[in-house]
Amino acid sequence: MKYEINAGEKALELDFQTQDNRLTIRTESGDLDFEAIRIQPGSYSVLMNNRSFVVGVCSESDQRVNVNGTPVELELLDAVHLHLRELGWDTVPEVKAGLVCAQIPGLITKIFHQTGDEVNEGDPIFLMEAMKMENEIKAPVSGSILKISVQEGQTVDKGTTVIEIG
Amino acid sequence: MKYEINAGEKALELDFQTQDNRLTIRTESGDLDFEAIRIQPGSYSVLMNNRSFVVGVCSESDQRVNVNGTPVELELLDAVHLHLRELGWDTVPEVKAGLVCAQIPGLITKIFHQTGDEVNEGDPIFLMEAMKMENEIKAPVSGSILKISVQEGQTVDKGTTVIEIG
Amino acid sequence: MFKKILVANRGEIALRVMRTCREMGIETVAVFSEADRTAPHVLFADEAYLIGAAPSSESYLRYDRILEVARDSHTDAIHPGYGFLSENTDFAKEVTEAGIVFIGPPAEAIKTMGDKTMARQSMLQTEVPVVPGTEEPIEDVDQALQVAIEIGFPVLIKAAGGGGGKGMRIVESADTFGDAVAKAQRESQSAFGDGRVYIEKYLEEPHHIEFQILADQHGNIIHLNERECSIQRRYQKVIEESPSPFINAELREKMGVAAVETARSCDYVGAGTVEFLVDKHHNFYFLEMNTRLQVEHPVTEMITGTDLVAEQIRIAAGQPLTIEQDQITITGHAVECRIYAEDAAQDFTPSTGKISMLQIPDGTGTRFDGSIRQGMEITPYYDPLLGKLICWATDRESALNRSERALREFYIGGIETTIQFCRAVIRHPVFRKGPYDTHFYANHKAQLHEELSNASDEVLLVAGATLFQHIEKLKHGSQTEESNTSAKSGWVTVQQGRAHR
Amino acid sequence: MFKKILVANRGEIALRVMRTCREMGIETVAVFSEADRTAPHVLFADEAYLIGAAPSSESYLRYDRILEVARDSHTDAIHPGYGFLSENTDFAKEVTEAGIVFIGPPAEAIKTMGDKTMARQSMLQTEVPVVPGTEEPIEDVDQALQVAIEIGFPVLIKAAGGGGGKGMRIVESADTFGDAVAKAQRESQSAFGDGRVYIEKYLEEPHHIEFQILADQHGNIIHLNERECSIQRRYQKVIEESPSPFINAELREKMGVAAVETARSCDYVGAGTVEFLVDKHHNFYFLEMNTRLQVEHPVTEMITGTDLVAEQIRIAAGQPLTIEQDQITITGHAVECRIYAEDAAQDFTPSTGKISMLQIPDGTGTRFDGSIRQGMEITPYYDPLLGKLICWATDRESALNRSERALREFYIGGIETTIQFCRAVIRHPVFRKGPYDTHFYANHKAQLHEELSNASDEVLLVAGATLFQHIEKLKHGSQTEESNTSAKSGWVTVQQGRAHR
Repeated sequence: MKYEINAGEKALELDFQTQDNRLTIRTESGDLDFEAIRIQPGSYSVLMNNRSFVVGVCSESDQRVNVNGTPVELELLDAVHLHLRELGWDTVPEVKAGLVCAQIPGLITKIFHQTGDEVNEGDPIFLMEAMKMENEIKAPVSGSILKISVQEGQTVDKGTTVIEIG
Repeated sequence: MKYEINAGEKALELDFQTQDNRLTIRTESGDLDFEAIRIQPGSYSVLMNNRSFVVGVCSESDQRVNVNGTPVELELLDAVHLHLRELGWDTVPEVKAGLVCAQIPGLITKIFHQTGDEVNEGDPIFLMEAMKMENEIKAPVSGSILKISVQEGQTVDKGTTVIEIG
Repeated sequence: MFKKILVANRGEIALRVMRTCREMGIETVAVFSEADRTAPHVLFADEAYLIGAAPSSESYLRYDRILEVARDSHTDAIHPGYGFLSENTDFAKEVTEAGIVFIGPPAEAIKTMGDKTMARQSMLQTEVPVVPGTEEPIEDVDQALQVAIEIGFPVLIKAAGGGGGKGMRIVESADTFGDAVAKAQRESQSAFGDGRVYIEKYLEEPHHIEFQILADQHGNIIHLNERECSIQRRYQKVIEESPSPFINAELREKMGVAAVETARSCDYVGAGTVEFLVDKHHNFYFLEMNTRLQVEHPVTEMITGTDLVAEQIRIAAGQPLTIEQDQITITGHAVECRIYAEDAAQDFTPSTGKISMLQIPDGTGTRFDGSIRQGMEITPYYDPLLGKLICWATDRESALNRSERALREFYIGGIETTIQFCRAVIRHPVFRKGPYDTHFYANHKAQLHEELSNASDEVLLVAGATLFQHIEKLKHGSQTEESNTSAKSGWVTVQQGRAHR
Repeated sequence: MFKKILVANRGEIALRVMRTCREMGIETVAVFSEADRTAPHVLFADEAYLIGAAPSSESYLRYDRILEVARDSHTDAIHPGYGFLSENTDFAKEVTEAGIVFIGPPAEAIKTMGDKTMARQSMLQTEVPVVPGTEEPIEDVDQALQVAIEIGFPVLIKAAGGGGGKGMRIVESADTFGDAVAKAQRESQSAFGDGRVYIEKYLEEPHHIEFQILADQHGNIIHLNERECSIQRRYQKVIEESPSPFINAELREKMGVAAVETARSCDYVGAGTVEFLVDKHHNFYFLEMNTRLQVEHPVTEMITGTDLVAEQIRIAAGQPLTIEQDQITITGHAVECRIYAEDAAQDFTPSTGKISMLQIPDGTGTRFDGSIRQGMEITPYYDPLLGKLICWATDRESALNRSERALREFYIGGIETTIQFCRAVIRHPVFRKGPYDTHFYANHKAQLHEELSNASDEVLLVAGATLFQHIEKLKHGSQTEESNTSAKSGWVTVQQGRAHR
């Protein structure tokens, strides 16, 4: 199975060959023996050509993997996606860049804008308190505030959409 | 619910009163507030009248509990058993004292007797190797060897009956 | 000696204090919020009492409830840890009035040192230097220039009306002074509606260096050398070490004397920390005094072989210090890395969740003061400090190598932590070299974060392939568990012979 | 210096060695059996190679396979740990012949010291005392009496043909000697069909005390003081400490010189241990020399501030010792408790199973050299040592208090361990007092085991009620998980203000 690994500006093409519990990774520079054994939910002991790694897979995101403690952001594209991309289609779901969500549960203490306000990328848009710290959340994109879904003083769970910029 | 805790020569009578997740233990010397919260399968954080304990419950035996690291052997008898005992009946399942099982997986290296041999309590009956150690297993009771279920050189799993003395 | 101590805190410091109590044969009482029912300090303590809901304002800051627990449990003394109520004068007073010993300084010393302005005023009465500057804001430029000349250039012009760098100017010489003041005043006026400015000596390449002191009830005061705390991010310390790679024996001696004098000036009793700023010319200035145990106290313990909590308890029990100043030596070198539940890649956003796997480093010279376990939930209610990794070795280089090894071995699955960020700092050539200052993080931020996000092809392949297998296995519902099947079958023989050792 | 080291071992010692390698910037290669695919040493190493099936005869003892891995991985040096191949002359030779450095003494030294009789013969050529006795078995009573008088009473008569206490007699004086020999001969004859007996000096209240030595390739040999190892069960050490509570500075000096002389007599290179027996009159006798790292080496590291594995590696790389004899001091006191997967209540039967929960002690002066993690399976294939808890403090009493605290805090769920047994020993008044001998366990066995099985009413109630709830919950299929519900709802407010520290 052909895949592509994308991370920042890097892109690696490879071919996964599975047999029993073992995996062979075919790359431009040669084949690699690969074995991942689960040691806890989301944690694997990996041997790749006898090199040893402990790898953590985040349950909530397919794009963040932790290798020997270091977080790695990557995108794993399979043949179907690669083919579509070759055809000029790209089925990677487009993330709505203007959706600002709470990264952790917390208390919204201050919202600096009202619906219709124009904001620039990097402008503070609201304050949130969690773990004894006040966190200033900045606008990820420039645009106008389309919707404010919470009120000051409201507590929100992780993932709650707070503001939409469009 | 009336219960009795037996441990060695000690016996404690008590009454468990459950309400929601809390338990009240009624003893001769007064009531005790009790709460056990599971922190891992088989491990509990216990608060009894605000005294804190970490308690491990063995999955394979109902009669061995570990309190703050110390193993405690006990028997917990409920009202039915207590009543039957008062009537002179005792429904506690009688353990076949002459059944000698492998306590851990290992290799049977030597069996000292044959079916029909008479042995005294404490006589070595077979040798078993596990964890680089040779373990001499002694007869738990006196009697004659009724049955030998394994052969020398055989590897056995935990719990396998090796010899029966009757 | 006390029979029972209540620790009015949670997390790693509660556990830290209780460990020493138990070693001293003293019973321990924990208090906990609803979010902490199965927290490590509750599991460790001899007794544990629920004091309220998760928010600390409803639990760990409720000293009425804590005092009630202290009375109910017949506690002799209360240790406040750091944070929460540790520098609360009212709490210290109420504890004492309830006939319970407060393990900390007298309320009066907390009060004097708790207020920065009051502390500065108080220090001006002593020989201990404070950062030179104007006591009152000034508006007249000529008057300001006189002050600047007295202080010596470079000076810092600071807005009286607000902060955040607005209205702030560094002035190198008298030539440009008038112009700079005018600009600063205009900027202040427009930003805060207040044109007044202060003048303060500008410290070049400042180091944050603090001294640990111990004072008993009999007038004995000693210091236990310094801790170098210049690696900071948003005024939050990240890595501390002792001895400081910047100061020499002569300066250590002078600063130690100043630290002891500071403690004496406020009739201090207990363990405390005197913080100084030291400029590149080795001038040092009093910054503030912390009237409690410090997060980074273990580095001092490691190089002096002391147990500072035990000393605190003995002092509170009225015992004289068992060590004299000339018995305090420096053996080897110790480095502390603070491990926070924060995502360094996302501007250190706090990270919550369940610790799915945990491997804490250990071995020669490796100590972890923490309060976490596998399967535990990290909640958003409290400070995100998970614990501190402290490594000791005979010299600085070995201690840094050991820290790097330990950080590499440290694995916390399920949440994001600052382990790798600490590792990037420890590996940084400027940090390795030694005499870094408080601008270290600001100066090398980009480089540190690049190191964090820079994955090799090998690491990317491992990441991608593991992700592939993870998704494949989730799809087919067949998770390959640890291969312990061989433990259950395939038995052939067991190695003979007596264990060799 | 080496670039890559292969550790031909598993468990805690493999991890211990690799930690130092990484601190020295040396890459690590692990070898593992089928049972150890996810063992901690495999997870820690930079590279890991499968060498065979679970039984060590098919993996960890297969030095052909290990050498193959060493060649394939371009390893510079092999560290054998202890046990397995560490004292195998052939292995040491083959490694060297393959052009790889064996981190250990020359094969010749292993050979000399590996054979007890040869070692004794060799030591008779030196000034180092060995236990006086006859070299050959004797049958003539008068001749035997002469020897006994020369040795000095009490003497021990031992059967030449067998062991187990049969044919053994302690004789206090010449009066009863003839009678005792006759009885011993008759007993030996009937037990082993061999009436010959040896005579050896009977050591009263013997102490097992060993000295750590280091010898470089340039003829420098030093010792790093003693370890007291008299707490044994079936010749297996249970608890070790340094310094010994039994010997004084003068005896330490004398024994240290003898230890160095022993090492010199066999042209020793590397780290080694010279074991002595010391009787109650402070007479000491050479017992044997272990030509490798010892399980209990950490107590020496803790009191001397050294890293013995780093010293081993530097020596093997040809570097001269960095420390001289007069730089070796004793700082504080260290105690090691061996934690085995054994059920003390059932005559120390090995215990296997899955570690369902794990809480490893930590904090000031607390080190755990282990190789376990939560969720890991303990298999029956290897030595049941899970790890060693080493506690350091400024004095013996504090070190014992710290050990007791750490053992109390140590929790391993799912298998039986010797944690509580060690705690019973540490609490025992005779051990606490100090100069115990090798008979300690035999003399106090009943008391130790009674302490282990003696539960208070409170503990019984807790045990019974937890069991009750456990069974109830299993019945109703509703396990109350950790109450982290509050983390997901009930949010009200979060404590304000900047973190205080």
